[in-house]
Amino acid sequence: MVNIRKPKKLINNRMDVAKEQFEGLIAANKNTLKALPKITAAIRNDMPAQKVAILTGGGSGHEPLFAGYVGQGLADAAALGDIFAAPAPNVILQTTEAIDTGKGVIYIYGNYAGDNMNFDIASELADDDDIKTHTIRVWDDVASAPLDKIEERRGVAGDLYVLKIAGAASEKYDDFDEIVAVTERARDNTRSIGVALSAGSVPQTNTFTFQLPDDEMEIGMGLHGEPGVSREKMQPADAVVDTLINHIIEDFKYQSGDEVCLLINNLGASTYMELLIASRRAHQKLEELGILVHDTLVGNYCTSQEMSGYSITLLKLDDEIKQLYNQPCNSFALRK
Amino acid sequence: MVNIRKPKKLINNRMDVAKEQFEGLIAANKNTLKALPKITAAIRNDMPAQKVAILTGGGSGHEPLFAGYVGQGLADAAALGDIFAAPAPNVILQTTEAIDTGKGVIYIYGNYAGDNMNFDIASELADDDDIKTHTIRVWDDVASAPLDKIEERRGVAGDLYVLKIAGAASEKYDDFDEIVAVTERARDNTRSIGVALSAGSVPQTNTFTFQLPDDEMEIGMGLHGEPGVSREKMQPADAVVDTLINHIIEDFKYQSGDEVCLLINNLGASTYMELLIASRRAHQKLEELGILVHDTLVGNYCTSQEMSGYSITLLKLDDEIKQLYNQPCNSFALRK
Amino acid sequence: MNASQLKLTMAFVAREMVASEPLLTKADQVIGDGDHGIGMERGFNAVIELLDDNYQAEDVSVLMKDIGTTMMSTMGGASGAIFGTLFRAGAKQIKGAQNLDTETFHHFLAAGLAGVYKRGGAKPGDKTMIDALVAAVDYSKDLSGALENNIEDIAVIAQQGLEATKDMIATTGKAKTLGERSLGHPDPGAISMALIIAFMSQHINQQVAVA
Amino acid sequence: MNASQLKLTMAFVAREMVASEPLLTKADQVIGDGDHGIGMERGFNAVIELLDDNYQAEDVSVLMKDIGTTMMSTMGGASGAIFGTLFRAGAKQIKGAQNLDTETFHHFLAAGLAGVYKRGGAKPGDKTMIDALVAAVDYSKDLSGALENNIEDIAVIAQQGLEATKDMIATTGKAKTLGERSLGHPDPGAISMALIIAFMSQHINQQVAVA
Ligand SMILES: Nc1ncnc2c1ncn2[C@@H]1O[C@H](COP(=O)(O)OP(=O)(O)O)[C@@H](O)[C@H]1O
Ligand SMILES: Nc1ncnc2c1ncn2[C@@H]1O[C@H](COP(=O)(O)OP(=O)(O)O)[C@@H](O)[C@H]1O
Ligand SMILES: [Mg+2]
Ligand SMILES: [Mg+2]
Ligand SMILES: [Mg+2]
Ligand SMILES: [Mg+2]
Repeated sequence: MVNIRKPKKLINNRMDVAKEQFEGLIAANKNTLKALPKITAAIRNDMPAQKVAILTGGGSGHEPLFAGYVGQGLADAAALGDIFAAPAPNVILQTTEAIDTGKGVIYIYGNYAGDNMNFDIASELADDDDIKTHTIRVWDDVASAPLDKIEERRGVAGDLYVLKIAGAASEKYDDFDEIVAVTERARDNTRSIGVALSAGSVPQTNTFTFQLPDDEMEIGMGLHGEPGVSREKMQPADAVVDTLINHIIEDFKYQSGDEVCLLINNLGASTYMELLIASRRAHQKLEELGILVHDTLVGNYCTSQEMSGYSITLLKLDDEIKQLYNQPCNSFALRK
Repeated sequence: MVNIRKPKKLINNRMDVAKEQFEGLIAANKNTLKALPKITAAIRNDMPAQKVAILTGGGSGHEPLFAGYVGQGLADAAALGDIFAAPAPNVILQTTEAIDTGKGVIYIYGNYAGDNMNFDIASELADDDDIKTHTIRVWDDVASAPLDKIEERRGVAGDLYVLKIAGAASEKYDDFDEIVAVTERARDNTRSIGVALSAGSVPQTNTFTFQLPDDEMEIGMGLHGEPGVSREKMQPADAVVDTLINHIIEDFKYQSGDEVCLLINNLGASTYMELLIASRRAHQKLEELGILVHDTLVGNYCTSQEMSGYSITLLKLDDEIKQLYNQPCNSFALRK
Repeated sequence: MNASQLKLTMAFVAREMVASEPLLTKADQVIGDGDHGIGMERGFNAVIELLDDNYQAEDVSVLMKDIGTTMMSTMGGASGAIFGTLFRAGAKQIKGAQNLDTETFHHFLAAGLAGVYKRGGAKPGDKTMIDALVAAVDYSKDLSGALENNIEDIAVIAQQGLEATKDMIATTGKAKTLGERSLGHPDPGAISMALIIAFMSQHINQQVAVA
Repeated sequence: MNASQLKLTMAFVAREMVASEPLLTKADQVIGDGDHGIGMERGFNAVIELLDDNYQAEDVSVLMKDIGTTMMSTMGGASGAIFGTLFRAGAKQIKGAQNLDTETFHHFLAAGLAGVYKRGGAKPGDKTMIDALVAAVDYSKDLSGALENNIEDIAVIAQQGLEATKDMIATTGKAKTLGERSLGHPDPGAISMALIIAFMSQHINQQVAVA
């Protein structure tokens, strides 16, 4: 044991954290969000009468993901589970029923065994109800499996980009398959990798998900403390950013002149200072590579409790994706 | 010594952190912000040809404050110092000159000896240049001095609300004094208090600003580790939120039916989970008090490096302030 | 055993599983994300609520199905889907059964296993609850008679299936990227699977002793 | 001493102040926000750059003013404004002086003190650099002659002014809310003030010894 500290947090009953934080989110967004009765699922207040619906969700503990991205131009609803636990099928089903306008529902979520199974069961149940669904799993974490097994990769902060494109497409297009096609292309164009300096904790058990020596960091750490690709001595920020971007460009073939969106995402407890220093180097490095940055997000978008560290995500743009990215959106955690 | 851990951060040269993070901010916002030559000051790209200008600033280390609030409907520029150090007078002066359109510049910043002196010197220098300035110091931290010495209080997250109102007023009104009047009223209507669970650090010296035992928290802790009003054993989140709100309502006379904006601000390393659980209780408590919440912000708005804990801010609205609050704004850290 | 006897047994299992939370939590902390104990606690607490004094099932299949539905709708996570599927798919196979004898229990487990295969796509050897379950299914295939005569042996075999997961490298779920580092540690879901059968055995044997 | 001698002395002071960063940092960590050492390091590093081989000042007043302007424009924070004001306001008072003798130095310090009063509004006893400065001003009022004859004594007195801040309760700046808890600890800015005079004394005495 390197570190015997306990997590230090302001909570009430440790079994109620997911429910209480959900209530706090709804309270803070009562003009734009409402909760479905009895379950932890949030839907837009301004759901249009007719549209292909976008449903996201997953385990809690990654706030502001997922419910923070429910709103105009993003997801229409989010179904949430307990901390680090996928939502149950009935939660997903009830949410599906609440947002289906007869035009079908697209499920977008991170690629984890628990999420896959629970969403699949929900989709079968929805099918029984004659609601059309289609599933898009986000698998952007290049550290989690080789490229030829991309469908085994984990979904991390890239969820955000995929939801942004899906939300915009579902406003602009009427055709289910057209929305699916561009969203899947956005998913396929998204790559992420993170570095962790210290662990997040599971509030219910009041323990950290892993231990790291004070002078080490882990490249490729997952959002639930899943092991990464390498554990290394701490290095200057610029070297770490270069390592992360190198992992991404080895995985995805960018051409000089390609345009991307860049996300520097706080895994939880890193400072804005560190994120912005990473932003500086990422822009330098991408410029060296001839990759043009269309837009940059820096902040807490997809976290793992108080994990310290950050992830870098690139979404490669094409004309259609860029146009959709530029459309306005309005949610708790993302406004454009 | 309760805690002998060292801060663990991804930076490069520790003397360059303020400069490098500033460069990272500019890189991430090149469509909306530009840096002034050689100094750490950011100004809007889309500065109107004619308007009373709003200038904010202060020490670095509180990101996304201050430069994160430069943009349409907010500040027109931010002049930044090194970590926890007010900007030098020439930095402020150069920024003042860059944004003055002939209609004068309003300085808005947190009330600290260093900021007061440096901004005052700048304002005297601006006066030499025949640029009209007016200074509004934000002193929202109820924990830092008694009400009858309000002008000795520290400025904390309330800066954000004062900037929001000033920015909106400076777009809507042409008259310098009218803008000053409503902004000062917003300042006078703003109250904050925080709770810290662990310390932030000064990156250049690589040390924490204070020590707290693992089972204690400090109510009223300042943004640079200034002592608060009481050090207490850890308590359930709801009790802590009640304590914070009680401090505020003892200081400011709210009437049942009053409308407020509510800000739950992360001091740095707290999780969204904790912030949202605080949001839940704050809404409950304000409802019990008959205070109506017009809008809620929850997130990292004014931080103290990796300090863990949060602050609560209330801005009491009147018709004019509410209208101004509702105007759109667009900056790195706040969009409406 | 009939539905009302099975109700008592399953209520006992539920209480014991809730009490096993720390053990399961520890196991998932080592090779997973640390939430398996909390998930099982949540699911079996809901089962305890389900099986309250007013609850009466027509037959053992309805009882097992209700348990499965309860777990599936309250747990979430991989184990909510997996154990929910186990109980629901198993119950469907033994529809109408008034008595849970060894054959019926075997059919329940075998159909449950098939459901789990279909749901999650994992195979024996992948270091999941399947490894404890498949051992129980294979062993119980050739048994017959009253469950009280066999449940203890089935539990022992499931335990062996669980022990075997220590020598496996995880290829699914959150332990996957651990690779070889998952060696030496049992799979948390397999522990749950073995415990469920072990607690059934413990309760059934107590009942026999009392009778 | 003339401007070129004073340049050597102030360059020495600058180097020694940069080397004092850890001491000043520690002091500000105890009762402030921990950045005073870094601020002085930044300011005096800029002074070192200013006083490079090409630098030549017309007179001692211009030299002191340039130092003040450099500190004011590079340091930021309370101490940038305060020490910048000290040097600039002091220099203004001794405009045209070719020689820094004891009277001139006293006028420099006294005018600097007045500038600091005006800028920050603090008084003696408020636990700031003023407490070291005011001691030096009061003591040097009645002295005259070459600075090398008096600077050591002035430095000792400034040091006593600094020591006295240990018994004061902070009423300004970031130490204010510490209240009584600031007792027993010296004020970081007062340490800087005393050190600047002490390093001047050290260098001037060395020069005298060499000559
Ligand atoms: N595809 C699968 N088939 C069978 N069991 C599985 C599968 N995926 C995961 N499991 C079981 O689920 C257990 C983990 O459950 P839990 O911790 O609740 O889920 P999560 O991985 O979502 O945190 C694993 O130990 C394993 O036994
Ligand atoms: N009003 C004032 N008058 C004189 N000196 C002051 C005043 N305010 C602060 N100081 C001095 O500045 C020192 C702190 O400097 P520094 O740490 O750089 O500033 P900050 O408080 O902005 O972090 C204090 O120790 C004190 O000596
Ligand atoms: Mg989980
Ligand atoms: Mg400071
Ligand atoms: Mg788990
Ligand atoms: Mg200081």
